Amino acid sequence: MAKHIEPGMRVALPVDYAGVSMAMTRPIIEHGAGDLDLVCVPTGGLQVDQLVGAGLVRSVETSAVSLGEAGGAPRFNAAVKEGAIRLKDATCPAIHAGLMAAQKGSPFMPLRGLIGTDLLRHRDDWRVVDNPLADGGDPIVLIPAIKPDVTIFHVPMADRFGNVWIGRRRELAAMAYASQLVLVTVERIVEENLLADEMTAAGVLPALYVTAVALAPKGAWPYGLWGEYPTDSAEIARYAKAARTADGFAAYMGQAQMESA
Amino acid sequence: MAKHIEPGMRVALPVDYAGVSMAMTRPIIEHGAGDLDLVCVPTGGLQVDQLVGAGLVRSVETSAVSLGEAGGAPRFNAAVKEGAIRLKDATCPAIHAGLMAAQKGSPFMPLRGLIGTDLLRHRDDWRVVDNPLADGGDPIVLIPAIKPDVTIFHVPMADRFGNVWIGRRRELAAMAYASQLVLVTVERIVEENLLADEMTAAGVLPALYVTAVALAPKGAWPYGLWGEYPTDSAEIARYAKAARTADGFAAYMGQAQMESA
Amino acid sequence: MAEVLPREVLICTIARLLDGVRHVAVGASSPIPAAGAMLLRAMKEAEGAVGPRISILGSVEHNFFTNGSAELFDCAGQGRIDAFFLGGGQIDGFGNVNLVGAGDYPRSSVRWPGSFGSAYLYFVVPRVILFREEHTPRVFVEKVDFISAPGVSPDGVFRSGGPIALLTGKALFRFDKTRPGFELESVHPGHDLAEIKEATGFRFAHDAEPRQTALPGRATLDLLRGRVFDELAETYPEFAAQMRRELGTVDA
Amino acid sequence: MAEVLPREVLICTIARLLDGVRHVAVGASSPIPAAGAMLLRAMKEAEGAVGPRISILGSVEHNFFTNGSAELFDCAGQGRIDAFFLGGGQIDGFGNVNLVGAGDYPRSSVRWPGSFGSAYLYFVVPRVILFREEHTPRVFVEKVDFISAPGVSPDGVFRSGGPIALLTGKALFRFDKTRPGFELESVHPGHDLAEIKEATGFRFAHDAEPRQTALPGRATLDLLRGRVFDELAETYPEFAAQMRRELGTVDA
Repeated sequence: MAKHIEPGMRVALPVDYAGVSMAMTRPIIEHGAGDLDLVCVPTGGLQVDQLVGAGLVRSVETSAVSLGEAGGAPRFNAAVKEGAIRLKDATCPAIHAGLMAAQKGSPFMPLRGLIGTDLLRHRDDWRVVDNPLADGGDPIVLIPAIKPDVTIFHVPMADRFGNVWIGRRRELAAMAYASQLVLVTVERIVEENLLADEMTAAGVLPALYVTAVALAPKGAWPYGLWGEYPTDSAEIARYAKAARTADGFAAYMGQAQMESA
Repeated sequence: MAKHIEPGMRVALPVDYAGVSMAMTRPIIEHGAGDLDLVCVPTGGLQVDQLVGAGLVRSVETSAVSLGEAGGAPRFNAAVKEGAIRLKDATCPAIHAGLMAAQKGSPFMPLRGLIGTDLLRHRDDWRVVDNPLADGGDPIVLIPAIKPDVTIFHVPMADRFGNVWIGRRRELAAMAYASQLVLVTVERIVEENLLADEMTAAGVLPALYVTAVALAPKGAWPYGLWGEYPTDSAEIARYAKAARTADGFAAYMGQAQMESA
Repeated sequence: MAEVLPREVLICTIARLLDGVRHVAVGASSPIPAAGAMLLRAMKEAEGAVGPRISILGSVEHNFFTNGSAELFDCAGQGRIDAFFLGGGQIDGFGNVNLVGAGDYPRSSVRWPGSFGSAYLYFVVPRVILFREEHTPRVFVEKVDFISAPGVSPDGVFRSGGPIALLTGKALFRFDKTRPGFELESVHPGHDLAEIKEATGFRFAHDAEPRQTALPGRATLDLLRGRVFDELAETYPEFAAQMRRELGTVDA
Repeated sequence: MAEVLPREVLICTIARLLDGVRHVAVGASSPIPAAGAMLLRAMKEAEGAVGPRISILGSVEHNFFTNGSAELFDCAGQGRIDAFFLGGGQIDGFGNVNLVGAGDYPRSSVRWPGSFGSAYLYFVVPRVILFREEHTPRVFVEKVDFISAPGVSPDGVFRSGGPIALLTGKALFRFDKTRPGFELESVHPGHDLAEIKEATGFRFAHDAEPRQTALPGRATLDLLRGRVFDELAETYPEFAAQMRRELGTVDA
């Protein structure tokens, strides 16, 4: 599926616990399309760090990047220090607001908060206006629509018709609604139509929004997948240690590649 | 549960096929709190017509009111002709936008379309501004937040903990998020926690948003309930015919009251 | 040429107007537009091509949405809906649609249900087909009493959609947004220009001798009366049964 | 008086600061705030009152939300979250919080993860408790290098929330938004004013002889070491186990 990704694309990726398609990370790196603008929904971790480490990333819009209990994201932090990537520091609800604007076909969404922050000072795409519905004053920030070219995530299942079960991780639907392309890896593909039963339908992202689905058992590993398997904290810690240096990162990625071959 | 309803409250009611709590209609009428401002999400039918016919309604914000195949809503249409209720004619996505603004804690949401309509001309609460993110011009409508005092709907089930299963009728969640009070009738109450399993959890409105739940088997009748039972079109047609006159309406409601007694 | 029912002409005309769309939304109480969309899908698939996706609104059985009643409008705003149908208590020569009521608003002498999503969808769905079988001066007026949705918008107003055609029980009109106004494209069998002029309350452009609306060929009719009516029967059982009753008469 | 662990003092102080809230949200990696909230719930329920609702974020097992990661912020915007905790790489005397990095932005010499939801939640959650165990001049600075979220806002800026207190491993401060600034409320056992002044990079108001932070009574400690540590063990097993190991030492 990595062939859908072209240089310069804006790529939306989900938060650690929502269903990260780690299975797609290596194919994306091998495919090699660079100058990517990542949008973390609303924060990033291992996948972002590895794409940055592989040199494919031009900018990162995010509310945070870290490896959780394993500490800071080493290649991301190094790239920040070197000025190798452009940062668009945000706050979680601003990323959700930008996606919601795209979902609604609106040019922007208003968001409370933010005024007086250095986030706002460094974002020339955000705009402060006086609330037109107030009697005067009442400044409020407008967040422009975030329209990713492609969204990539991993979930437990899809059906043969391309319907994808996202359960209660509805940010995955929000990302898909806002995106041109939606690439999904899954633990399993089921025979029955997930929309045919109201119980399963409640957690479905309909095929209408899905570009491609691929089978990838344990596809979130070393992240966990809700309702399926826990996070492999030891492996993330092993990565965190290895990736402290560019050489260590290259060695880790090369080794993992050999293991997967 | 009707005791929660006080005179002058703003009451949000769902569209016919999403889960109308018809079981609550008569208790509300008997309770008698009037001067209600109804918000139909996004359109209204039998319940709206009966509340209007009972004289409890001060205004109706809606994208449409009708009895579907049974034709126009007789008491609503009569009240319009008499000028007995104030109309806030809207369009479906404007109602959704207003609720979304309340859900997000934002004062307004922008919405495309609407410019040049007589809907806009008659709505002094909607505001047209030039899109602040454009280079100039580009008028766009801002819809103020809709914050109902109370939302009332009917769904297949709730659990003992107050979690309510709304399936894919997510407008019910949107209404609840935006409301102070949320009154729900259900076909059945189950023992197990609906949030404990990812499959059921995907369709749950959490107890956090729910004020009260009451058991009301066939509680949407004569409307149908998705996944449960179909609409009783003959009964709706019977109402439509009876309610052509105020006397016929009173007779219908009185008869139904005796039947339920 | 096989004998063709008037509603079959409408269905086949709609299939033609929809040619090329990827996704069309139709109302739960709109069997003729739905049949047109289903016919197009059947024709495409018979050619080995991909047919349009069809979303039937308000149907529990054919509900392909999972985000409540807002999803249709979101989907349209995202540019994922290419075609939609709109009726109207009144439609005027500028493509303005009135779904609210006749007479002075708000105390309309005749109140219709309301504008539904028209005030948004008319702006953002590229191919809106105005469809109303009743072709009378009561419906097709010079100027609507209330604009639920305007046919055209001034320059500078965001608008990616709008009307492309008006289909009635008597004729097919094309909408020219530059004039703006309607142009008679063709007249259905059994009707003529004089009758249409009399039945239409607004002025419209037309040839001196307008064409007749194209009739479907044998292959199209077979698809329609076979596969399409079968599909239609799942969602619109009464309409499908009625069409088949009428065809029984025709065939006899 | 029973012997009390320093972290037990923190937990009991947090329970006191939360008194009266209906709904508190805590992070998945914040066992001490979670323990404080759970202790308050246990105390309320022991009195026969209704305890606060506790939402643990990012936890799969204790996820009471069903609308994705946006729901917490929506919920806060609706006024349904009364209390929240915020840490920070740097916190200054005006209540400004920096979660982004030290040095010149964007090429920070030390980069922290980022602002998360602070730039919104700090504005709309009525009772934000700043909590950072490490009490050093590196953390508590005169002026933060980057404002992720400001302690106060000018008149006319919509703000229904903000900091009410700062709790560290050494002391508890109250935040006075009118000055604005912090005021030393009490000093934890084993620490004193001189030490706290040295460890704090910003100026703060204080009594000449500040009080000691109140210690929990026997009943509270029993609740904490019983029911609360049991509940805590479900979500924060390592933390609960460590506390119990330390208590083993204390009890021995």
